[in-house]
Amino acid sequence: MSEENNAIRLVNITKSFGSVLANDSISLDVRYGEILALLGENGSGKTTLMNILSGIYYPDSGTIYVKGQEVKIPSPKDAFNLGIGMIHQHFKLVDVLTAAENIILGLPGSVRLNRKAISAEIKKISSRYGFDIEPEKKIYNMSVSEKQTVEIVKLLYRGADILILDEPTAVLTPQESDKLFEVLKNMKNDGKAIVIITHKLNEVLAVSDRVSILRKGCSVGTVKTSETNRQELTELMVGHSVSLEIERPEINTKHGEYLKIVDLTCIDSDGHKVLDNINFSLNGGEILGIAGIAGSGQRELCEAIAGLYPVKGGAILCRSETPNGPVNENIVGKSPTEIIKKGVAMAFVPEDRLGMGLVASMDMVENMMLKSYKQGKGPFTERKKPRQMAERMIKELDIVTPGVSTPIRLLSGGNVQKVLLGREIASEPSVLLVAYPVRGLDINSSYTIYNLLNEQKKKGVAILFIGEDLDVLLELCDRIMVLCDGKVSGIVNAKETTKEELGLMMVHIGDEKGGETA
Amino acid sequence: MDTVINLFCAAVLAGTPLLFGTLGEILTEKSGNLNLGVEGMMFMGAIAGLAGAYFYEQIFTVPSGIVAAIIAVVFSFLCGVLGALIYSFLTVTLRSNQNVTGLALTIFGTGFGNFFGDVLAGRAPSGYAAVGAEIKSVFQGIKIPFLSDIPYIGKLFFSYNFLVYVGVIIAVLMHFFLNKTRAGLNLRAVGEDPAAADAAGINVTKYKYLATCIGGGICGIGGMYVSMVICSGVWVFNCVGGIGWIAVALVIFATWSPSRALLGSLIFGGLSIMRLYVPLGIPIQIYDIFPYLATVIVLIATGIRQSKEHSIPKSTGLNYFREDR
Amino acid sequence: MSRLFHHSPREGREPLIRMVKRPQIPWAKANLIRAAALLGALLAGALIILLLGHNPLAVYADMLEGSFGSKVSRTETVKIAVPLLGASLCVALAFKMKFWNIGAEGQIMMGAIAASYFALFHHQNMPSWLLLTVMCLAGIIAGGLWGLIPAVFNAKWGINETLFTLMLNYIAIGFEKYLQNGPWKENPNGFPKIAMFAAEARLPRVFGVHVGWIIMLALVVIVFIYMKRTKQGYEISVVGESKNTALYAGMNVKKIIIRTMFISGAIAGLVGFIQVSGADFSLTESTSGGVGFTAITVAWLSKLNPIIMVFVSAFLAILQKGSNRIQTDFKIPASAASVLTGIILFFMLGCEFFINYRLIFRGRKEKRNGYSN
Amino acid sequence: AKGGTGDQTAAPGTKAPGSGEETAPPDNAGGDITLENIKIGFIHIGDASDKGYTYNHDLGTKKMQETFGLRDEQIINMYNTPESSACDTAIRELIEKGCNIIFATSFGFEDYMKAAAAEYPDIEFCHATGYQAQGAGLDNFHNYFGNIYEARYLSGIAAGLKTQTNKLGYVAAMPYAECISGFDAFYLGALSVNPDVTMEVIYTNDWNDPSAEAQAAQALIDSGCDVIGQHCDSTAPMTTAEANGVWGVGYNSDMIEAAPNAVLTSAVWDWSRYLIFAVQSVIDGTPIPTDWSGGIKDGVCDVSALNETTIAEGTAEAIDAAREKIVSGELQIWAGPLYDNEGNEVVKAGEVFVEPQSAPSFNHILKGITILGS
Ligand SMILES: Nc1ncnc2c1ncn2[C@@H]1O[C@H](COP(=O)(O)OP(=O)(O)OP(=O)(O)O)[C@@H](O)[C@H]1O
Ligand SMILES: Nc1ncnc2c1ncn2[C@@H]1O[C@H](COP(=O)(O)OP(=O)(O)OP(=O)(O)O)[C@@H](O)[C@H]1O
Ligand SMILES: [Mg+2]
Ligand SMILES: [Mg+2]
Repeated sequence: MSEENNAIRLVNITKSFGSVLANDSISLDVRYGEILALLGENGSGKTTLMNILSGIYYPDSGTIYVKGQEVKIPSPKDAFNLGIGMIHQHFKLVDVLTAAENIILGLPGSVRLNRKAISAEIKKISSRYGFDIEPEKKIYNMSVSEKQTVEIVKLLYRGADILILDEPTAVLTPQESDKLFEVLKNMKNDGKAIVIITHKLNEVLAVSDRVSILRKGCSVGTVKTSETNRQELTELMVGHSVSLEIERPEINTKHGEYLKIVDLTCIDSDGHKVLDNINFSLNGGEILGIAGIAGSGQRELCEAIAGLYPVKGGAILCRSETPNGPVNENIVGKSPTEIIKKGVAMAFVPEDRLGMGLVASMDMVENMMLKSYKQGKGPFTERKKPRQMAERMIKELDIVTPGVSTPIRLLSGGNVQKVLLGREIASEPSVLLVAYPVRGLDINSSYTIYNLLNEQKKKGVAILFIGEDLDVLLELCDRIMVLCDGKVSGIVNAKETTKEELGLMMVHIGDEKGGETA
Repeated sequence: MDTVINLFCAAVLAGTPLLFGTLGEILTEKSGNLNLGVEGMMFMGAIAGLAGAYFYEQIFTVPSGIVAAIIAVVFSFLCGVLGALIYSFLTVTLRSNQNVTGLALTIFGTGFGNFFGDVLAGRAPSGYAAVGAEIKSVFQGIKIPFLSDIPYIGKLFFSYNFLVYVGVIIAVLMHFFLNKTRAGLNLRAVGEDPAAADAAGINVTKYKYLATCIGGGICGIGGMYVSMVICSGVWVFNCVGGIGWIAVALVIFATWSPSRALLGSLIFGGLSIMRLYVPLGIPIQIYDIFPYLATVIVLIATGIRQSKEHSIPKSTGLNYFREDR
Repeated sequence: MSRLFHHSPREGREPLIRMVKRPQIPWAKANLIRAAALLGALLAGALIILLLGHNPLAVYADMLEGSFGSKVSRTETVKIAVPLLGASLCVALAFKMKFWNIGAEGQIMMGAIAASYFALFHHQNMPSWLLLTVMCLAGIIAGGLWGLIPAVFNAKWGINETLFTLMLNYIAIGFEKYLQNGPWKENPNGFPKIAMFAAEARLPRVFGVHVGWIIMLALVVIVFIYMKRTKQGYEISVVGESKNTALYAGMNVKKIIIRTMFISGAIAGLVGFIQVSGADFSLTESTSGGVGFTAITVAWLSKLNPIIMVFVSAFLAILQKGSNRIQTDFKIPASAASVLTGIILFFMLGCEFFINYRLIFRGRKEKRNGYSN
Repeated sequence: AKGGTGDQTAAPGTKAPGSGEETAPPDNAGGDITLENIKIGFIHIGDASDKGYTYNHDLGTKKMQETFGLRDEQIINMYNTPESSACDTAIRELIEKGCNIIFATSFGFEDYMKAAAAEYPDIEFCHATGYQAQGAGLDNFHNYFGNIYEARYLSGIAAGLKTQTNKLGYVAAMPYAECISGFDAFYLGALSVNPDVTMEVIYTNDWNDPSAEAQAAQALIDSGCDVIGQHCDSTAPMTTAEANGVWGVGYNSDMIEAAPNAVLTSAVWDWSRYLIFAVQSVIDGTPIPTDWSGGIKDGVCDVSALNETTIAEGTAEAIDAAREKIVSGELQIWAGPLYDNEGNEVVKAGEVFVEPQSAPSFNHILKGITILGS
């Protein structure tokens, strides 16, 4: 392709944050009419590089050419003026405003807002690319995929012809991702230049034309998608060869039933049934996967079991150890502390790591204490054990951090996830609930997490795994339960089912495979 | 009937300085800046407005009331802006803690007002820095031929000093600005989520500066109301005396809405002067607690139903730095 | 980077000045910057003093002399710092939990009222040590309860605590005025004033200052340990950071909010007791005298660290005492002194920027890994 | 809270000192204090910025300084001293600086002054508005105040002659004897020239709260009052009267400049009279009376120059006549019969209530006066 076709050319871009060198002399180009995938481990500098393009960060050195012209991009506005638009990993939308308001935010135009005309225009643009959007809907009432649609329309409305998407599929269901890729292809055919960051190699292979790979802040090369494969990409990314098999240890049946859910029903604050008559059981030494499109009740199910969500009806029977041997105890209505006191060893890894599972501004030691700080007599907290635990965890789980007293806010997503999972596992639970544990993690970190889970499984822990990647669910889990709109649409054996079947069950309440299967 | 009308008029007059302070602070907080220096900026406006009119009168032997009024408004506005500018520079550019900066501004502004008031009064032979009758009269109730003479209606709506109407107009304009214009939308976005606003291409710094400074200017006019209307153009030591703090409280009471600020300041103004018009036969010190007690009760009664949109702009109190995370 | 310094939005140009976060800078260097800011503040203040027609050096020297120069002035400086320190501890506990308690003023007042009740009406019935103990407990409980009210409403129904606590200040002071003018008036026909306390109801002195200063220093240590080392202190930090996380960890968030605000209010109540029994020997409407607000400044400037609060409240006390002295010696009005105070605070606030950020000017290429600034 | 300027109180005393007993027993405290080396300390609750109580005291100080030709460093003012233990500190600092006589001007300072007087017998302590000196048994602790009600009586005459609605209004700071005796006298003055007059009073509960004072004045005007008297610091009652086209009588200092179209006259203080007397006593080595009070006769208080453009005809003559009678003792303000507003006879016909000490204690609200606002 010719030089003229270059939408963006980056030459020797360098950016450091304090002592962290995030981008080290990176060069890269993006062309019109193509989708470029940007690949790299967590913390390799992808987001930083793209933030430089979109005017959020200013590089320490290096040159940026847009359409062949050397430019400076000191602010997002300048990026817009150059036709560059970015969809950030964490959406940059104002919650209390409507979709339409978010879309026209910051744009010039008549002093007075003509909401009707704007809505009409938005409808026009979205229908052109096949989006479904309600301009007058408030962002806080939207699902993630709706929010993402708003973000995309926002860029299109601004006439961006260079689009950057930072991990757009991390929070989408497979169906939603497919829809997004359709849109991206449409836009590519429209002649737009598109950069997509993702950790999911199958997506990279499916959608991109070329792949650029970053490793530890440096660019290690660009390859044509058609000429590469998963294995090669992973090796480029990580720097050495890795196995891409997820092992699935055999189920050990001697442990028996650890958790039994009977007719569980929950109602949210609007009176909507978020969980409707759920029934299933979970055995020690197995991984039960939960599939479903986002918002089908996965979060509520976990939180209800963990004692964090009010239960309207039904029972959660949990095996607890008593002096007279194990008994099944209904834990509905008990607080998390009471549940722990009952001898129910349960660990919960919530999907919102920094909003729920961890305290962002605290260091590792203090985060280790979160679940255990009440142990021990007297009013004082014990810090020696958590410190040892943190130090051990850094070693065992390869957590990248300056030290145990660094606030975990400064850790990368993968490392944060390891801290959380490590802490929960350290409590030696008999039941482990994990929700989206690899969301946003690079391949390497994801495999570390799968291995950790499998190790627990081998120890006889009963694991409830909520995931979004059906391939992973199929490979990792023993059984898969599919939720659809708060109801169980089926429980299937992972070895005997297919992606297609699961996909169907996610949108239909299946009648062929309802109820409990062993 | 007369008592009711008098009560209403007195409530309007008592509520107006609160209204200015509340409106100024609403605009400020809409940009995500929590400026606790309202009291200070009001003091600054109080002395600047008075001094402006006073010196104008000294320089021009035949002063025009209208010109003096304009000078007072402009000077008090600018001086309020000055206070807010200090605040903005510290919090927006230098990212200092908003709470403390506001409190420091209160200390500074209160000193500023009283100091220059003292200097001004020291120049006058009698010890009172006072403007003349011509200027005083423009800050007194208006008389619109015909309208002001309608029984009841005339007194209820057409008898106030011009600043009352200015306050109402500012409230209406601000309501329109925030809800119906692009710039208003941008401002709200800045206050809610500066990172999102920034990513949308809004100049966050500019909006924060402008909203905070104009808000400060409006507070300044509120201060001028105290010196020119309540004290009739005579400098009185410590004249603002706590009004700024009530205004900060009323912002919450008004749930960040200019139109409810109108209602809030009227109610609070009314409660604070009710003792003078409606005897209840209770100790006066207890009666004086009423406005505060009522605020708490209303807060409890309505707070339970507070919605997402009627609450504080989310980034209020936090400084924004683009490269932060 | 600051958009303030940025030009020409059309053609993106490198901003004239932009700022980047610094890596942690050494403690000594940070304090050097703070010292420079203080110097800057003093220079700006010198300008004002010159305008007032005085010699800045003489005025500053007099400020120091006024706050340190003699035993009497040292004593008074300590007496100003004690309630300020106490109130700062009170608000810091709440602020740590992100509960915006600006009601220390009222909590101090309620504590003072409760303590005064025993001092005024039960001093004949008890030996001094018992009376003081009862007063102290009464102050603590009353202050705590006054802090509890907004906490309960906030925890149960999410009522805005900022406005609530502010209003409770006015209500507490109004209540004091009522007592002073009505039931507690010393002389039914005389000036509305509450009687001076009997000797038994007065705190003893140590080194010329009432023992309140020892109580406060002890409290600093206690609060420091409480916040950093106890389970409850840990809970406060977690609730402050994220209520969801606290729930996840099995904490009873409502209980923690209520309990912490009781403690916060109780500290204020203790301050109220110390003020009436140690400093003023009586109850007046100015017993809390604005320290509840100044304490917010102290707490933030100290980054909620109780140990640092000792120094910051001492600093503000020196400033206040010193500015009082120059009013006497140079006839500089109190208002000019508060302008000076304001300016000093502005400089101290602004300087934190240079501790956390670094400026890069256009065209100056940066050193890689710019550690060695 | 804004400290009051703290003019204050009374407790029923026993003796009746009347105004200054100026007999001079031989001095006993060595005559080494001279005009050259005397140092004078003042403790004020505010500073001159208040343009009210402290400001006026300061004017008196200046006059005293001029009279004696003292150097600036001989006079030390401790401004903005709270009525708390800070007062004790201020006293000690003044003593450190070598003051021979200390004046404290606010009510709340009294206990600290008394304690210090016991501790430092060689230093004179003079406290305005207090009442404890008589029972203290200390030679060096003194109270002083003035019969401001005499001046208010005269100003009431101006109001009584001016009113057209026959309804006076009065903005008072606090409900206690000093304020009450003040508005009683004001009313009696008005009544003496206008038998139909009635009066309404509103308390603001603060010494200086211009907003509340303006609102109180407005409420009084709304209820039909057309002359507004005041006992509070700011000019707001006067300017509010002016804005409403009615009249007023000021307090503390001449308020004509603040509201030239409304103010008839003002009841004013001249503190220099006592200050000069007390300082002279120290230099002469003569004792200062335990409780000193001066009235119109002594020039401690009076009405300020009448505002010729606003006063009613005959005001000057009526006031002059009354002043003459007060000075001669022919007119006693608290001469019976006086009835309170519940109909009780509080001073019997033919009797005269004599203030037992310098601080006023007459606190009956007289017939014809209504208190609003509770
Ligand atoms: N503000 C910061 N200051 C210094 N170091 C930081 C900061 N933020 C992150 N780091 C460092 O960056 C490394 C990688 O973090 P990174 O920002 O890439 O996370 P991330 O993967 O983008 O997170 P997520 O996936 O949740 O978005 C970590 O080792 C961490 O120490
Ligand atoms: N705002 C910031 N402040 C400080 N350090 C930062 C900041 N943003 C990024 N970094 C650092 O830059 C490095 C690269 O981060 P970046 O977010 O670009 O990684 P990434 O490749 O996007 O990772 P991920 O795949 O996890 O999203 C990290 O080490 C991180 O610590
Ligand atoms: Mg990233
Ligand atoms: Mg990431």
